[in-house]
Amino acid sequence: MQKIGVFVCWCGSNIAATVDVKRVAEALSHENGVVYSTDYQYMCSEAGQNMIKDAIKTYGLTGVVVCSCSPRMHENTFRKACSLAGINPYMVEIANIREQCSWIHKDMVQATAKAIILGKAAIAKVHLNAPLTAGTSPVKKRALVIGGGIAGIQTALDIADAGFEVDIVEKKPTIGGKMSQIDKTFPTLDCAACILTPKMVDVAQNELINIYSYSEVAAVKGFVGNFTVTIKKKARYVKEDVCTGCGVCTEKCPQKKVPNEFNLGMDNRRAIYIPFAQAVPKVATIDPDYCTMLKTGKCGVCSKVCTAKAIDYTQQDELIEREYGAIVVATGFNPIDLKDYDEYAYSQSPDVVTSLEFERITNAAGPTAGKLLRPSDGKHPHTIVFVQCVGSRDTSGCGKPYCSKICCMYTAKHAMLTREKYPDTEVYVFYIDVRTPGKSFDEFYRRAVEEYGVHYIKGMVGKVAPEGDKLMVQASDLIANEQLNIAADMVVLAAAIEPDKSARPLATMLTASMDTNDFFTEAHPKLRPVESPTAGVFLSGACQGPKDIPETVSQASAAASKVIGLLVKDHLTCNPCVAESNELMCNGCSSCEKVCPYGAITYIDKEFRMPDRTTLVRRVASVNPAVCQGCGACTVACPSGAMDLKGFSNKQIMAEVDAICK
Amino acid sequence: MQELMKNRAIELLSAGEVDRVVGWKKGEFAYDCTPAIFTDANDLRDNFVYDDFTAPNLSKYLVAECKKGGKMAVFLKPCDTYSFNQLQKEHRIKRELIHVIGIECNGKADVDKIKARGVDGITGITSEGANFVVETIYGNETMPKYEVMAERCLTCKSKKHMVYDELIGETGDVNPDCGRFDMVAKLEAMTPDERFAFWRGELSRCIRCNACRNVCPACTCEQCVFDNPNSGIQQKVAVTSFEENMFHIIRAYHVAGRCTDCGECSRVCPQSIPLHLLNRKFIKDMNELYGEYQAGEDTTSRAPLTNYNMDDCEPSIVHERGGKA
Amino acid sequence: MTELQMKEQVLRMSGVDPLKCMRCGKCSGTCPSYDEMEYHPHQFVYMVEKGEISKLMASDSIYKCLSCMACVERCPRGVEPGKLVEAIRLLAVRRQGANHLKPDDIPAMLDEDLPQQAIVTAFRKYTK
Amino acid sequence: MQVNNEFRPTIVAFCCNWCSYAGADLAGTNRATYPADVKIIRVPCSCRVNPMFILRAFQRGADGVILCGCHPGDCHYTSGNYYARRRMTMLFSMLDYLGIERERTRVEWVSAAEGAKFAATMNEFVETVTKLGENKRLEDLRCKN
Amino acid sequence: MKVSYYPGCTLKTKAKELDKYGRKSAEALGITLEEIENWQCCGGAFTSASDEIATKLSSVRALAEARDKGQDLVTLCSACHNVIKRTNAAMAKDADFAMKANNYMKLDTPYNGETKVIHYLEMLRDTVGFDELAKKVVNPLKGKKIAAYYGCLLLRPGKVMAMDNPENPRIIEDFIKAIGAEPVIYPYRNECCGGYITLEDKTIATKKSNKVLHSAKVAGAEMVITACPLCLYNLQKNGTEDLPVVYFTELLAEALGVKED
Repeated sequence: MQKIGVFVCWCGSNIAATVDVKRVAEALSHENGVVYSTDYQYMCSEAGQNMIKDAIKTYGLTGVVVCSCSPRMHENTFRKACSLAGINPYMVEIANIREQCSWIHKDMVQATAKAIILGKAAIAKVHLNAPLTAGTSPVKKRALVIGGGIAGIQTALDIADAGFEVDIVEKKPTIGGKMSQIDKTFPTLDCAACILTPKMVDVAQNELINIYSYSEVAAVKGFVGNFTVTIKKKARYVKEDVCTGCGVCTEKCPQKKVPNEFNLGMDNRRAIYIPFAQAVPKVATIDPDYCTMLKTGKCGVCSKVCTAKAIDYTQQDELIEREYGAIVVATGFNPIDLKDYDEYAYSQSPDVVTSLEFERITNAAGPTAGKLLRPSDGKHPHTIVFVQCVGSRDTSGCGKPYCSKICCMYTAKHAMLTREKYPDTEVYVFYIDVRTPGKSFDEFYRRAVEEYGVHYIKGMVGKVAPEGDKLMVQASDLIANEQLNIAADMVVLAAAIEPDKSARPLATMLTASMDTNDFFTEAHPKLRPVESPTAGVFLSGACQGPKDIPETVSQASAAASKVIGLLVKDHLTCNPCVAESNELMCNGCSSCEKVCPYGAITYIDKEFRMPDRTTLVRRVASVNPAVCQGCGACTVACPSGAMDLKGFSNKQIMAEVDAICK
Repeated sequence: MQELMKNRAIELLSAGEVDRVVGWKKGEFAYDCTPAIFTDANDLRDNFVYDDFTAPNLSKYLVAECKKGGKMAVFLKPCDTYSFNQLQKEHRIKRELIHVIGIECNGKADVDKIKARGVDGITGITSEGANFVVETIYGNETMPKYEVMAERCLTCKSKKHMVYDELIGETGDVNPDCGRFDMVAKLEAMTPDERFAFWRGELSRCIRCNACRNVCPACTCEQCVFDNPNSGIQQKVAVTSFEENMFHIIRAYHVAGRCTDCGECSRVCPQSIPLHLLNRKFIKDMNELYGEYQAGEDTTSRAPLTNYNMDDCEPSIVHERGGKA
Repeated sequence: MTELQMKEQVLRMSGVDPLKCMRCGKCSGTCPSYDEMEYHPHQFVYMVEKGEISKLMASDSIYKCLSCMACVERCPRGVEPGKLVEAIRLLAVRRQGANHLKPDDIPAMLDEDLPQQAIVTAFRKYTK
Repeated sequence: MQVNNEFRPTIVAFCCNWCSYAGADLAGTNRATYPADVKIIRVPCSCRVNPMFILRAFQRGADGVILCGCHPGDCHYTSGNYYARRRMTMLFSMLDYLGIERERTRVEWVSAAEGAKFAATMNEFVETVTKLGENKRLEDLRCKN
Repeated sequence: MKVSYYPGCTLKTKAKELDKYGRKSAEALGITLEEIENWQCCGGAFTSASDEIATKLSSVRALAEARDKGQDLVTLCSACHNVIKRTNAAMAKDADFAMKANNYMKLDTPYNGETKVIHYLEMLRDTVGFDELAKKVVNPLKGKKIAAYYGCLLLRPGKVMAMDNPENPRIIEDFIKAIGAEPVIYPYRNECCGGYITLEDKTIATKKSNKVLHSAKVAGAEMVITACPLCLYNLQKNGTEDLPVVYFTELLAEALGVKED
C-alpha cells in the first residue's frame, strides 16, 4: 500500500481564484492511501518544494500527487524535489488543475469538483506507479544548422568554436541570407556587408563547419542525440570542388535575361551565376529554368570558357545521409506578397517598391549602384512616401495579425539616409504607431525627425494612384484631421514579414510545433525561448518570430550554447517510460515488432522452467530500452497484453478512467 | 475417405515418420466427434473417424502439441489450412515438426438443423450426391445438403488448401462470390435501433462458457487478457452484464486481422449466437477500407491493423458512410 | 433615447465593434467623400465608441457617405466604418418627419437620363 | 451525473502528450473555455489508447469518449496516429454495428498550436453527447429481459 | 444551358441597352436567360443594418424562385448584383436574419441562401470561358484601348462579392482582351463615381466622376466600359472629360456580331 501525499497549488490566484484549493486538499485527504494532504500558494517555489520534501520525510510518503499547472510545465521540478527527498522521481503524478481546469472554467463549484476528480485520477494512478530508472543513449557529437543567414552563421560559428562539427544546410547557392541584401544596419548605420561578409569567410574557413549550399533537408529520423538527416543536394551543374569562382562563365553566358533574385528582379543576371561578389561558397550555379544547354542541349558556352573544367551538365540531385546530435532551425523570413494590397498600386507602378527593394536600390552593389533612382525612368525622386504596417497588424485576412517589429526602425533608417544623401528630397512617413523599444532606437527615430527633417505623419495611406510620372498618394493626417494628397515620385511599402515557406514542411519532419502564423513555438515563451518543445531541436532567428539583427544574433548564440550544452554530454538520460514485455505471457507472435517505429523490439528464444521440472524454449519479444521511445503502439498491437508501457501501464490508465468515470 | 486417411495415418505412424497423429474420434454421440491425438495404430484403427460430422478445426491443437516436441501428422480441411498458416505466421507452431495432410471437404452437416427436422437417434451420416443420408436407430433419412449444411459451409470462401505436404482427395478453388458478407451487409443496412435489437437478442443469451475462445485458433494466447489480473480487465466470471459485451467486442477486436473466418466460434456456441458475424464485420470493413486481405492466405504479409497508409480514411467515415442514422 | 441606448442600437444594427479599431486612419485616408464631411470615417468609429451619437446624427456627414465601402474593404482590422455611418443615418431618417429626401423634392432633381436606380437608392438611403 | 434535473455527460478525452495535450494546455493559456464535463487523460501517443480503455470508460459510466492526437503526418513517433486511426476506425465501426450511438465516440487531430480548435472540439462534442443523453446502450445490449 | 435572370428596374427603362445586348449576346453564346417571374425592384442599395428586413425581401423572392428552378441567378446591373448577392450571403450566414425573412415570406420551402448568384461577367468567365468567348468573336475590336470601370458595387465588400481581387481585379480586362481590344489599367477603376449623391449634390458627383475619367484618360484610354447604369450616368452626365462611356454588353454584342437586329 502506497503512502501518498497530496499537494494542491494555488498558483497565486491562477488556480485559487476559480478552484477552492482548501476544499480540494480536504476532499483528497479522504482518498485511499492518502496520508497527507495540503495546499500552498506556490508549490513550485523553493518553499513549496521544501514542503514536499519535508512531508516525504515526516510521513514516510511513497508517492506524491501535485495538483498544479500542466505537467509539461513543472513535472520535472517536482520529480527532482522528490528525488532529493529520497523517493523515486517516477512516483510523482501531476493533476493539471490550471490549464485544464481553473483557466477554462468560470464556475467555482464546477471547477472545484473537476479538480477533485482530476486529483483522484492522479492518486489512482500513483497507487500503481512503480519506481523507474532511466537508461542512457549516446550523443552524436555533430550539429546541423538549417538555414545559412546571419542566425545560422552565428549559431554555427559558436558551436564550432566550442570544438564541435557543424553542418549548415542552405537552400540558396550561397549563405548570407537577408542580411547580405541589406545596405546599412540600424541604429549604428554600419554597413551590413562589412560586418556580415567576414563572418561568412570565417564559416568557409572553419574546418569544423561544412556548408551544404543549394541543398534542402529531405527527411529527419531519430531523436535527441541521434538524429539521422537526409540532405538533398540539388544539382548546380557545376563541380563545387573544382570551380574557382573566377566568374568568367557568368560574363560569357549568352542567356542574359534572367531576373536577378538577389536584386529582387530589379535587374537581370545570366543563367549561370554567382549571386553576389562575396558569395560563400564562391561557386557558380546554373539555373536549370533558363539554361539553354539544359533545356535544349544546344549552347555549352560556360563549359567552353571554364578553364577549371568545372561545368557538368549531367549532374544529378544527390541525397546525403548524416547523423547529428542536435538540430538548429534558422530558416528566417521573407516579406509577404503584396497582391492583396493593390490600393497601393504595387503591381501598377515600378516606382512603388517594398522596403527590401528600396534597400537594394540604395545599396552600392545594387541595380543602381547605390544611387537613389526611380526604377521606372532612372530619375532622381524628389518626394518619397513611406507607408508603414503594410500587411502587418492586419486581422482582415489579407495580411498578418502580428507586428513585424523591424519596419519602424528600418523605415527611420531609410528616411534618414535619404535625407542625408539627398537633402533636396522630401520624405514622408505614414505611421500608425512608431515602435522603438531597443537600445538607442528611439533616439535614432527622433534624430530622423529632428535632425533630418523627415515628415512623420500619424495616419495611413488609403490610395496610391499613378498618374503620368507621379504617384498620387491620398492619405489621412489624423492629428491635423485632414486628408492629404501628395504627388510623390516614389512610394516605399514596409511589407509585413512572414516565416519562410520551407518552415512548415520542415516542422513536420522535425515534429516540432508551430503557431498559426507558421512561426516555430518555443518550449517555453519566457524560460526556454531558443528550444523547440521537441527535444534536440533548437530555434535561431526569425523562424521563431520577427527579429532585428542584434536580437537574431543573440538568439543564435543562445541556441548555440544550448546545443553545446547537449553535445558535451557523452550520454543522454533516456526516457524510462518504455515498453516492456512480460515473457511469461508473450506469444512471440511478432505483432508488436511490426508496429514499432524504432525497431526496438527483437525476439529471443527464452528457456522456461515448467511446473513439471521440464524446460520449454519459447520465442518471446524483447525491448531495447535505449531505442524504445515509449509511444505504446506495441501495447495495443499485443493481443495477449504481454506488452505494457512503464509509466502508462494498462492498469494505470484504466485506474484513471475509473476515477474519472466513477 | 475415412479408410484412406486411417490407413495413411497408420502407415506414417508405423514407419516412424511421425510419433503421433492429430485427428478426430467419436464422442458420446455419432455427431459430436472430438479432436484426438493418436500415438497407437490400434487406437487409430478402432477410433479414428472422418465423416460429414467431423467439423472441428485441428490447427489450434498443434500449438500445444508443438511444445511437446516430436513429429506429428495432422489432417486439415481447406478452411483449416488458413488457420494453420496464420498460426505459423505468428510463430505459434513449428512447421518442421508437422506433416500436413490436406483432405478434401465438401461441407459439413449441422446437426442442429437435422434435429430441427425432427430427426432423432442419429447414429451416422453419409453423403449421396446432393443429399445427406442420416442413419438413425429408426432407419435412414435422406435430406438435401443445402438445407442442413452448416452456415459456414454454405458460404464457404475456399475449397483450396493453402498449405499441405500431401493430399487425400482433391483441392478446390477459392470462391470470391461465396456471399459470406451478405448477412453483415444486411445488418449494416438496418437502422441502429434494429441492429441494437438484433444484437441484444443474440448477445443476451451468452452464458460466458468461453467455448468460443477455447475453440478459436486465433485465441492461443499464453494467457488471455480476461484471465490476467494485470490486464486491468480480468473477468473470470462476468460480474456485470456489461462485461459480456466487452468480452465479445474485445475478443473480436483481438482477432481482427488474424481471424481466418473458420467459423468455429459459432459452431461451438451452445447458445447458437452468430459470433462469426462480429468477425466478418471486421473482415468486411478491413477489406473495404484498407484493401482485400485474407488472414492465413500466406505466412508473411502484414495484417491491416499492423499496417497503415498515409491516406487512410478518418474514423469519422463510420459516421459518414452508409447505414441509417 | 439616451446616448448610451443609441450607441447600443447603432452597434447592434451595424454589427461593428469599434474596439477593434487601432486608429490607423486608413478609412479616412481612402474615403472619397472626406472633404465633404464634417466628421470623417475614423471619427465615426471613435465617436461611436465614446457614445456621441446625436452629434453624428445631426451632422450632414451621414448624407455625404457614398456607401462605396472603400473603408470597409481596406480596414486592416475589419472594423467597417461604413456600416456605422449607415446605421446612424438610418437612426436619423427613421425619426418622425426626419426623412432627408421628400417625394416632393424629386421632380426638381430629375433629368431625362437619370436612372431609376439613383432614385430608389437615394430613397433607400435617405428615407425610412 | 444528474444535477438539478439537468443531464451533464461524463466525457473522457485521451490526449497524446505531444500535440493534443499541449493543445489543451494552450486552450487553457488562452482561456478558451469548454465544459467541465471533459476530463483529460494524458497518454504518450494516440497509439497508446487501447480499445479496452474506451470500453472500460463506457463500462464505468462515461457518456462519450474522444481521442485526440497529432495530425496525421505530425506524430511525434512518426506513425503512431496512423495505427490509432485504423484501430479507432475499426472499433467505432464495430460499436456502430452493434447499434451503439456512433456520436459517442470520436477521434480529432489537434496540434499543439490548436488551442482554439481543442476548445471548439470539446464544446461541440459535449453538446452532441449531451443531446444523446445517458449512455445506456452498451450496458443494455446484455439486458436479460 | 438555362439560367435565371434578374434584370432590375433600370434595365427596363433607362438602361435598356445594357439589357438588350446582354440578352442577345447570351443567346449567341448558347445561354438562355430566363427572366424571373414577377421580379420586384431590389431597392438599389443593400442596407447593412441587421434590422432592415423588409427592404431585402424582393431579393429573397427572386433568389427563392431561382432555387426552386434549380438554376443559378444571373444579374447584369451592378447595383442589383450587389444587393442580391449580399442578401443571399446574409440568408446563408445570418440565421437570425434568415429566420425573420422567412417568417415574412412564408415560402413553401424556407430559403437559406442555396442559390448561386453570379454576375453576367462571371458567367462569361466561368461558364462560357474567356478563351471560348474569344473564339466566338466575329468582329474583334482590334487596337481599341478600353478602360474597365468597376466602380464600387461589383467588388465590395470583397469577401462577400468574391468576384475578383477587389484591389487588383482583372475580370473586365480579361473580357476586353477576349473581344480583341486592349485593356487600359488605371488606378481609379475601382473608386466611386459618386453614386446617388448626384441627386443631392451634382458638384460632388462631378468631382468624383472626373477623377475616374481623368485617371483613365491619362492612362491612354479611348473608351470606358461599365456594368452599372448609375456609373454610366455619372461619368457621362456629371463628368466633363471627353471620353465615351458604354455598357460592356454593347461591346460584347458588337464583337459577337449580334448588335444590329
